[in-house]
Amino acid sequence: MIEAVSPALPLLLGAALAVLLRGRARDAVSVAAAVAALGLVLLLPDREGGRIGWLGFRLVTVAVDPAARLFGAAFAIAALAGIVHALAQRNPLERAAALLYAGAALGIVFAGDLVTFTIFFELLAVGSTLVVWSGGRRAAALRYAAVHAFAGALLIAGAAAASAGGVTTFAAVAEAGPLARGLLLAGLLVNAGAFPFSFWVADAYPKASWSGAVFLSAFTTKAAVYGLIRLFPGESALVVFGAATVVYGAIYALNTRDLRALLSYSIVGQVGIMLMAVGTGSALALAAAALHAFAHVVYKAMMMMAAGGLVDAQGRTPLGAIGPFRRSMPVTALVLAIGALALSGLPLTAGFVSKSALSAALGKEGAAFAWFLLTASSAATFLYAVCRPLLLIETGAAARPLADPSPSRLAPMVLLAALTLAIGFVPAALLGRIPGTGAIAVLTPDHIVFQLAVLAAAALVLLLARAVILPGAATLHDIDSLWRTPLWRVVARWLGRPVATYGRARAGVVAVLRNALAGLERQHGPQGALGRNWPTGSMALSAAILLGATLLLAYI
Amino acid sequence: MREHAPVLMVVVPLFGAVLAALVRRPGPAFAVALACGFAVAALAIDLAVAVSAGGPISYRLGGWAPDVGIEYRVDALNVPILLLLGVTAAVATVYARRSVASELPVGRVAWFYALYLLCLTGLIGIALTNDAFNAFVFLEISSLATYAMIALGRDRRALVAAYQYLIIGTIGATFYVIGVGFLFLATGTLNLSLIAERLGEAEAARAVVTGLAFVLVGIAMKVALFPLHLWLPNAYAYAPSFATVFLGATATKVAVYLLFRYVFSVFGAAFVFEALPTGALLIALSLAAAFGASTVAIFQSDVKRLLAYSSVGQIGYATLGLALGNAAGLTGGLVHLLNHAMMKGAAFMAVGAVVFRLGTCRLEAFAGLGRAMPATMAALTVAGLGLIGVPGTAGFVSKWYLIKGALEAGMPWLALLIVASSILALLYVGRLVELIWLRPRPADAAPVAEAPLELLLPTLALAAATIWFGLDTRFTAGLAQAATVGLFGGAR
Amino acid sequence: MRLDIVLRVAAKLILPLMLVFALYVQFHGDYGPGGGFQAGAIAAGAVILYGLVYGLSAAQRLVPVAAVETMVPLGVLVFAAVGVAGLLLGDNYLDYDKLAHDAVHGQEWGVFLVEAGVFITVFSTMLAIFYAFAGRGIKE
Amino acid sequence: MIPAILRRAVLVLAAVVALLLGADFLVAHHPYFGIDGLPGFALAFGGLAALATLALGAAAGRLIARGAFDDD
Repeated sequence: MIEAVSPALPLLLGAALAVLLRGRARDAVSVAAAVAALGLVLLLPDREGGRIGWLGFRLVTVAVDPAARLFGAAFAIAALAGIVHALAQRNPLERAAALLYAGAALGIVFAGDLVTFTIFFELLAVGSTLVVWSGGRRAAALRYAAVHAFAGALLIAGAAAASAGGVTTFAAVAEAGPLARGLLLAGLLVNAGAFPFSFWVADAYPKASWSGAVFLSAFTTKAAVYGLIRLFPGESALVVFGAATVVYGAIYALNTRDLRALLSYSIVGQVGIMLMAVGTGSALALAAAALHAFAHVVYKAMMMMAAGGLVDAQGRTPLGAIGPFRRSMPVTALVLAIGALALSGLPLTAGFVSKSALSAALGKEGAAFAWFLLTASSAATFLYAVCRPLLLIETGAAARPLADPSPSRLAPMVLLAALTLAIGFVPAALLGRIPGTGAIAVLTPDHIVFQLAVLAAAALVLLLARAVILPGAATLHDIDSLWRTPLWRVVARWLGRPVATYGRARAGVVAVLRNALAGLERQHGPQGALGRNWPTGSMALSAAILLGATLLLAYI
Repeated sequence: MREHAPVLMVVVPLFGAVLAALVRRPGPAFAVALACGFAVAALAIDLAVAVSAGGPISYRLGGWAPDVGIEYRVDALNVPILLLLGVTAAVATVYARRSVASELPVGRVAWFYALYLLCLTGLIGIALTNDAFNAFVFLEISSLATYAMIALGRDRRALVAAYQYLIIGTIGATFYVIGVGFLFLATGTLNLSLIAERLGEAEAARAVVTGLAFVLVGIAMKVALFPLHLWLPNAYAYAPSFATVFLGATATKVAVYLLFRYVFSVFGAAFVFEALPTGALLIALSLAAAFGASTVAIFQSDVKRLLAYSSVGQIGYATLGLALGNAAGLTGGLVHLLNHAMMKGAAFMAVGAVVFRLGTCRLEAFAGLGRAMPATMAALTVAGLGLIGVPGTAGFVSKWYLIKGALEAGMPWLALLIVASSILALLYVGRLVELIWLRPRPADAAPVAEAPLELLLPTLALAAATIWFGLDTRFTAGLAQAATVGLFGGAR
Repeated sequence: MRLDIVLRVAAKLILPLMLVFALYVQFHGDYGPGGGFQAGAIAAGAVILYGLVYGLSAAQRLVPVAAVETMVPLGVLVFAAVGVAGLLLGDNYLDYDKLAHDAVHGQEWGVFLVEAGVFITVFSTMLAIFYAFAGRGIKE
Repeated sequence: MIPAILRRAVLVLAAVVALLLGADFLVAHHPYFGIDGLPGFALAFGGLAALATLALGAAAGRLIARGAFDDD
């Protein structure tokens, strides 16, 4: 019986109840839903269940295998921790949206066929957009919605094209037509935040509320990585996209002055690593990508919680402002530090475990390019996550009296930090979860020395070359600048043309559109030919004409 | 007693109408209507179970044989319609009490319930009867009751609307009865099954074609097929809210059912689409409805009118499914009748609740209502999403089958047009949703409370059904598919 | 009108004849042309003539508005109830075979009762329409 | 930042690097590509990677710097 219950179900039900309930009842239901989801993830047997017939499709809502369970566990843990962390958040929309979002993410993970997968991806877009929206930054939310509507359209079109060709299972996607594959791949890459579609991540995530960003950091990009593992294992284009994404993440993370933007860019960079592993395509590489996703969800969620604490205390999170927090918010600072070290893959953290798995997988496969880029990215990560923030720290008093947040917000991040360290100390706890990775050596002297050497050398280089320490800016141009500051305006300026040309052109276009709309309204508006009240006689006449036409045509 | 269920479905609301008129007081009249609503729903379910278990049921009125007397026939095609009527009657009647009491003078409430039950009697009769002339009688019963119900609207324009509908409805009924005359001439019987049998050997092909044309155009006026839809927006907009709910969910659906019945089980698809240019004409008119009426809906400033124009567009989808003439298209058309009844029922109920609280359904009045009446507005939003055809709502299911039907018929451009027309729905629903949820309430607006539970529960029930039947399509699509199989079995 | 003595006397002479003729048409409906509809119309015509000659209030004293409004549904009730009677006696709806000791008499009774219902409804509906039109501008 | 601390950090790091270089000669390597088994490879590669990242980051930084906090 239990095998038919998708872990998405309790969360989706919880989302519905969260709309209806208030206060403590809502809190209780939300936490219970997350606990139930986590329980289901751990208890479900390794097989398919929950088959539903819908519109002639055979939908499989529950299909469990080790990879699904691993991603499911990561998402369920993030959901539970995120919900507990968000208990102090009094925005009712965000709670329901977060539950919907988490439910959709789990639905994707346990989907057993392409249609279910696509449906949950659309739900994921809705949930995440609502989470961004409830952060209160409407313009950013609309931009986010536009990107995800586009990605959703690509996915739906891809799934439709695939099912038109008779492809409804994941395995069969490999044999689908080029159109279906192209659309699905594009949709997943946009969702994963792969370069050149990375701009939306750092645009939206820092604008969510202190609690909403935690969910955002966990689900969308990793769900897309999971989709790529299922649909496109060994797709060589992914190595190229992954590499570009790693470089993008490093460059942007090194130049931002905003803590949550830095975390967002680092999500993108880490997803790039996972993409390279998926593109490499060996069973071990796919498993390593899944492990890295798990570790990343855990420590990135807690870092977002810590960053959220700072946002809440200070209003903004420029990197330099971390200084005053060290003493007044010791737990937050410690969590942030552990997270940054895990991100860089310091031994005895979860990051080291998953990066060791990646390194072993890529190395054994002989994927030299990916392996060297992975190693270099560790150095780069250490620079942007640890060294540069330390150098930017400004001393001085904080603007407001500060303290660590309340226990309900502190406890989840502390527990996640403990989990990060526990995995670091006992790698087998994570590695044993997915077949084939149990034998990977992690805490061996050569690996430890190797990783420490990479990080130490990078740190030394930065210190010696600190003259070029990047001042950065709070916001950075990205691909989306092309349309947010319209391309032709930039081009017009470059060509020395007056901006007025743009203004005139825009006015012209607007006038044309307005005229078209007015014409439409003349025709269809309340006074238009189609919308106004007609005299009874002409109604009767139209009936007579229709009858006459039918008869005439019948006799011709 | 169970074998009398077909006739009881007509007799119960007929008795109810008489009783409601006799008691003359609002309270007891409502009680009668409520009892009838639930009784009709129970009978419809009973019939559905009986038909699915034992095949079509035939009932002879007065014990007379079909070539002399009137036969009621329940089969896979009218079971969905009977369920639609029964369930709508039950759910809508719960909604009726407060809404009617707030919009009609006390002295007219009992009459209104009598008219409502009479209208229900007529609609059920049309769905049940297998007799061409009996269908005309029920058509007239339901129409006359409808004219009177519309005329009871608060707005003075209701009188003009009722008058226009009266004229158009009478022309339609006249066309229909003339067509039936031709058919009687050609076949010597009024029983639809017998007409279908004897049409093959009928000599007077001209009379048959003429009869078909008259019947189809006559019913098309009741359907509010595109150029003949002009009566509908005013009728829906100015009728009492409850009448709009009931008519919007049922009246045109029953007319479309009659169209299905004539095209497929009487004349046969082959004859209709080959002897007459019906297929092309119907597709053109359906598309004109989906695009023209939906575009008009975008520019409406009165929400009831907006939804009424949307109805004209949505009926276009049902007739489109009929015009496609293949199994998927028919399933889509039929299932859209059910789905549209849920969605439009929920939408009109929500608007009726706004009229109950604010006394108006002008578009401006909806600004910021999302905060004041969250549950009602959520139901309206869900219904709107259904009208667009968002996946996960019932509206998507019907469009899915229609698109499938268009593709199977070798008309991919039609599938594209169906999708494109959804964008128009997106515009008029989006306009409403934006107003409800994103605009602030005007500063000088009086405080508004959530709709009372009596109005809210039926509204939410239909909105929930819109989602439920969007996710679990086994029941609705199953009914429609069974009907389609029946039609193709019966088509010659 | 009050002074038009010829009209008043003639009307008084005609009215009973009209009512008797209505009854004749009603009962002859079993055998030949006639029946409840025509009879109801003729009977209503009698009352309407009375109302035209002696005034609306006189007609409404003769047949009160409340009675009319009750009779409209009552006639339908009679008609429908006869059908149900067949149902209760074990036959199909509108099957009158068992209303009497044999089928022919049963059908005769059934048609008679149905015609009576039709008479009541038609009679009262005609009057209701007459009252509604004649009463315009008086009450409201 | 206080230069004194920085100077001390450079010294400490240099010492750590020297220690790691020494250790790198002692541990048994399991190279995947050959070159990565050389003692000191990790230090060299890490340093080069850091230099390249910084150069790229600084070069790109001039192009992409946009402005103050995004307050739209």
